Amino acid sequence: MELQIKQVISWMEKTNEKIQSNKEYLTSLDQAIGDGDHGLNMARGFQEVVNKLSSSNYTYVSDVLKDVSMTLLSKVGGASGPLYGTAFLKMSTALKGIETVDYPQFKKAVVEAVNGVKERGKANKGEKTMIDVWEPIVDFLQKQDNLEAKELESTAEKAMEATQDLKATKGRAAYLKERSIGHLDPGSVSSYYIFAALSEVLEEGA
Amino acid sequence: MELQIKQVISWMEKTNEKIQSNKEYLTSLDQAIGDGDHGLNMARGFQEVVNKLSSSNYTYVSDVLKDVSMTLLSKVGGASGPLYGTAFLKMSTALKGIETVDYPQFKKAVVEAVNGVKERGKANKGEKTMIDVWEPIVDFLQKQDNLEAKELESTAEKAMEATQDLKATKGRAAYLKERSIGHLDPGSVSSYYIFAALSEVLEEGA
Amino acid sequence: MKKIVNDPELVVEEMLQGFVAAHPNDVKQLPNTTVIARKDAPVSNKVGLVSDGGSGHEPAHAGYVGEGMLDAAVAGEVFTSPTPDQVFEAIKAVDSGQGVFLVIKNYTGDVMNFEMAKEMAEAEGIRVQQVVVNDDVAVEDSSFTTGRRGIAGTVFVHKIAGAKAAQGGSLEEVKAVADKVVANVRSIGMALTPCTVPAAGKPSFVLEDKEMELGIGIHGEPGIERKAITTADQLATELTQKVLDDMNLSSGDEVAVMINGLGATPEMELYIVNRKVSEILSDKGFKVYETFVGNYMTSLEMAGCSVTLLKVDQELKDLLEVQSKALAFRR
Amino acid sequence: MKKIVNDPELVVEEMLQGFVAAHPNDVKQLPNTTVIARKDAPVSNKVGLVSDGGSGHEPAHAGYVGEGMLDAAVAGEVFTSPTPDQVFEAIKAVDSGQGVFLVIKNYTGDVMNFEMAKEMAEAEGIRVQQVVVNDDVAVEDSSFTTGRRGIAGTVFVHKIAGAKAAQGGSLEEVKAVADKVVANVRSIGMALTPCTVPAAGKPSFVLEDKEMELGIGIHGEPGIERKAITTADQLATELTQKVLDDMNLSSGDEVAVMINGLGATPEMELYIVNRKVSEILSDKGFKVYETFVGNYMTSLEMAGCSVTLLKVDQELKDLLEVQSKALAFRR
Ligand SMILES: Nc1ncnc2c1ncn2[C@@H]1O[C@H](COP(=O)(O)OP(=O)(O)O)[C@@H](O)[C@H]1O
Ligand SMILES: Nc1ncnc2c1ncn2[C@@H]1O[C@H](COP(=O)(O)OP(=O)(O)O)[C@@H](O)[C@H]1O
Ligand SMILES: [Mg+2]
Ligand SMILES: [Mg+2]
Ligand SMILES: [Mg+2]
Ligand SMILES: [Mg+2]
Repeated sequence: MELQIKQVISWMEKTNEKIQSNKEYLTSLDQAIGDGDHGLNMARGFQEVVNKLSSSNYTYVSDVLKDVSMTLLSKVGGASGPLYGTAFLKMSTALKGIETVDYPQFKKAVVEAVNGVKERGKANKGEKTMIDVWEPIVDFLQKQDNLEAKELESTAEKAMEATQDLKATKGRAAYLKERSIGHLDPGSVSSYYIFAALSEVLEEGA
Repeated sequence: MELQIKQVISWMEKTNEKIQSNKEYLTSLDQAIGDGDHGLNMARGFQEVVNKLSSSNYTYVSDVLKDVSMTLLSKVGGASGPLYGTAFLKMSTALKGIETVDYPQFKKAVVEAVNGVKERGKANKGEKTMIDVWEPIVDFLQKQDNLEAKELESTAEKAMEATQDLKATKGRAAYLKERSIGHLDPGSVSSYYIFAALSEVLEEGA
Repeated sequence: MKKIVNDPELVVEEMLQGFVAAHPNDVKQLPNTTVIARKDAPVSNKVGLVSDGGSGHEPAHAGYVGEGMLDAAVAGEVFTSPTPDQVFEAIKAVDSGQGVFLVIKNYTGDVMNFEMAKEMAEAEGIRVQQVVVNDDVAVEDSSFTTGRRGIAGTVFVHKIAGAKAAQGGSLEEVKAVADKVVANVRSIGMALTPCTVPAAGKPSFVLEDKEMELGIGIHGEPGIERKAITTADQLATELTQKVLDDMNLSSGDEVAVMINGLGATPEMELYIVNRKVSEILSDKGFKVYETFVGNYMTSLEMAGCSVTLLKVDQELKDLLEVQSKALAFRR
Repeated sequence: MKKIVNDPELVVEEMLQGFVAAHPNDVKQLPNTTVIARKDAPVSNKVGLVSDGGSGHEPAHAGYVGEGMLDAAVAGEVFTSPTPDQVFEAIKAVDSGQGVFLVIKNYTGDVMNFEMAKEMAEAEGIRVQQVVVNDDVAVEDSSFTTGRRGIAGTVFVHKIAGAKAAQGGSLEEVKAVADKVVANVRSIGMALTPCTVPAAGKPSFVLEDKEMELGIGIHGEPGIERKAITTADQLATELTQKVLDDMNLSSGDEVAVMINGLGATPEMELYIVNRKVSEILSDKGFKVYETFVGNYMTSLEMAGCSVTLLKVDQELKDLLEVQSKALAFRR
């Protein structure tokens, strides 16, 4: 795999499309076990991201990711804003100065991202948060020597679906305790869209 | 006809029964063109009236009517409280010192009552208020030399029904203007119960 | 009906008990009445101020009892004006010999019950004056009908007449300034949802999903016109225009504004309405002297709002500024 | 969804505009932010107080801006904590060199956004301290979970920390007293109806006709238990007991009480609840120092209430008494 500026922008555009068309779905997931704003938060944030990216010029992938991060940080709010903001910021830092990102570099960036999210959110795998998608992705990436786009998508999807059976111990759903079981974690679903979008970009690029 | 203390008390008891069993009906009439409390007001007031009468001893009919008046005045509130309070107070005054009320005396008392209501409410016939029952009753009484119980009831009923077609210009229903047409006036319906109860008492007494 | 109540027939009594339990240093309930009075009533050498009304309009009227506003508030049953004997008790409790001033909202029942109370008081030698508030422009003002209703504008009457009395104004002076407020205050309301009198158990009227009721009263009575819901800006424009049509304002005039919630309206929506109202007023060259936004005169859990404008001059502005320790109008 | 709004996506911005239009002498909106600050911020020689939160809790938080309480309130989208850059702007705007104190409610998002803002501020040399309010006993307090939520008790933190800062308390002193309030304040809420986030357009959950939700949060999130509606007295008893169970009160202890409406609850019902709450407290030998009844921390148009108890000592009582000119907490 190889990621260039054009592809990163396309990644964000595709993510935004998925989020816009699933805005109500995400919100309804958050209504069930949260406060019903996740779709609104993500839609507001990613719309601003594509607006920002389309009106700027970039030399490095890290600059694109930095803008993604800053835009999410300043437009999303809630729990997901700082978490996604942190994830993209960590990726940006990890990829600083690189023009074309290769697979090992990308892998490292995602690892940094997950660590950042875990640190910021003081959460771990199994607590029914977006980490339950990001961490399986890291495990998957660690096992591969080259990125299989299709498998990336299916790994994310399976991880997202697995959040249904978890009992939340972090985030707003934690207040529901047992009643959180049986519902998908909204942040895991939006994270799935992010990786599904990436998978599409990689497939196109391949 | 002849009215004695026993019969006046029975009159109030029968009125109360009718009002209690039509409490919701009266309230729904008042919801349509008023503020939805007429049934509650009347039920509260007449319940107190019968409580009061059953726990007191009387020498004169006028004393009974005075207690009715005072109880309604202090328990009903709204528009109907002072109006019914005034009506019974005027009857009481007109019948002062009389042990057995005969027809001419009764006639005079009702005339005084209507005048009192009209003065207190600054209203006249045709404005879609209880006066539209009381005034036809006066007209009917004036025409008779002895009181026909059945006819008293039917006169009151007809008068009550006729309020449906009137446009309110007094009381709360006046705010609705044309929209008040097509609805019965709640106060006229409760007034009808009062005369229907009287008619029953007179029939029993006959 | 979803309500936090015990016996629906006892809501007023229990509310009053809860009120006095909450504010025992500020108010007292006159024994065996539904009257809430200032703890220190009667205040010597001061005209006593009494207001009344059915319950269900909280914080009106007990919330306006306090130094600088009312001396007593008489609570009727829900949406039912209180009875003359109760009003009479209030009058007696606040009279310090300077006379008592009654603030009445223009409803047949309120006016009649108050008149009878006044007769009782005068029979005992207490001087009583009153003002009948009729700020609701939704209702035509004609000598052949009951006339306009009193709604949220009443709060300005409480505030300003209360301030005048607090400053030592005579009964006649208090009446004069109250009359002035009534002459200069206009309101109109609207509802998105009806409300339910606890003892009645069902809503007073029904509105469809996209309907609103314009010119609503404060007793769950239907309004003057039912129409499709519009945007906040269109609504604010229509309400403001209807109020202005009934006032005689010239460019440069100053107004006090009240955006009143009817009970279930989020404050957010009231401020969105105010955004447009204040814009309209300044576009027309009127100066907003002060704005009050919140639940001042409610209709139980009705969703909706009213807009009130009071034309102010220096006297009214000064009286608005006077300290008030009323629980629902502290300044 | 029946609401008085224009574009549901713009409710926060338009609300803030309406707020500033209503109170131009008291507050200002920092340009290009959702921050409402005291008109005279930064106040020299005073610790700056900042609170935040999603919108939809009005009068929280802008209503608590004013002398004696907050210096600034940061509004997020409806029920969404504001972003770090906005909080940072607020911090900068209120810092007079004495440092800035942040009042945060314990929600993952609020805590994270505030932490990032704090990092930004400290990078610019501004001293920042904070307190995380977690008064909601509906939620278990465990180090393995997010911990208890912050709800209406937060208002007491604003009041008391604000008073301390107004008296010239240092950043450390303000923090100390805020921590003391947090250690001594407990709340629990319940709802009869859900609420609707304007941009979402549909209610956050559904309750049947006879159902209530116990242990509700203030963001339309479901509570901890769904049960049949009871009487006001039973409800008050259950809520009070749950709060007391989590406090360590001895006979003779004094408490401040807050009966908070969630948005659509008639004040009548809140006072009926207070009637029982105050009875229970006095039966148990606790002394009610002061009671606050009204809409202090709402959830849009949710019907329901919360009960908050704050154990007070002389210091907290004195600070409660300090003058406040905040619009929604004047005293
Ligand atoms: N401590 C945490 N660590 C990681 N992810 C979290 C944490 N708390 C919440 N999340 C994620 O954030 C999502 C909720 O985001 P959102 O609804 O936008 O924020 P909020 O909960 O503040 O309303 C959850 O579904 C979960 O995936
Ligand atoms: N001015 C008036 N004169 C005579 N009757 C009146 C007048 N105003 C109202 N009423 C009567 O009172 C009835 C309403 O009584 P009620 O509902 O108890 O009082 P309120 O209107 O104060 O709620 C009306 O139906 C009407 O018959
Ligand atoms: Mg959420
Ligand atoms: Mg009525
Ligand atoms: Mg009535
Ligand atoms: Mg949120």
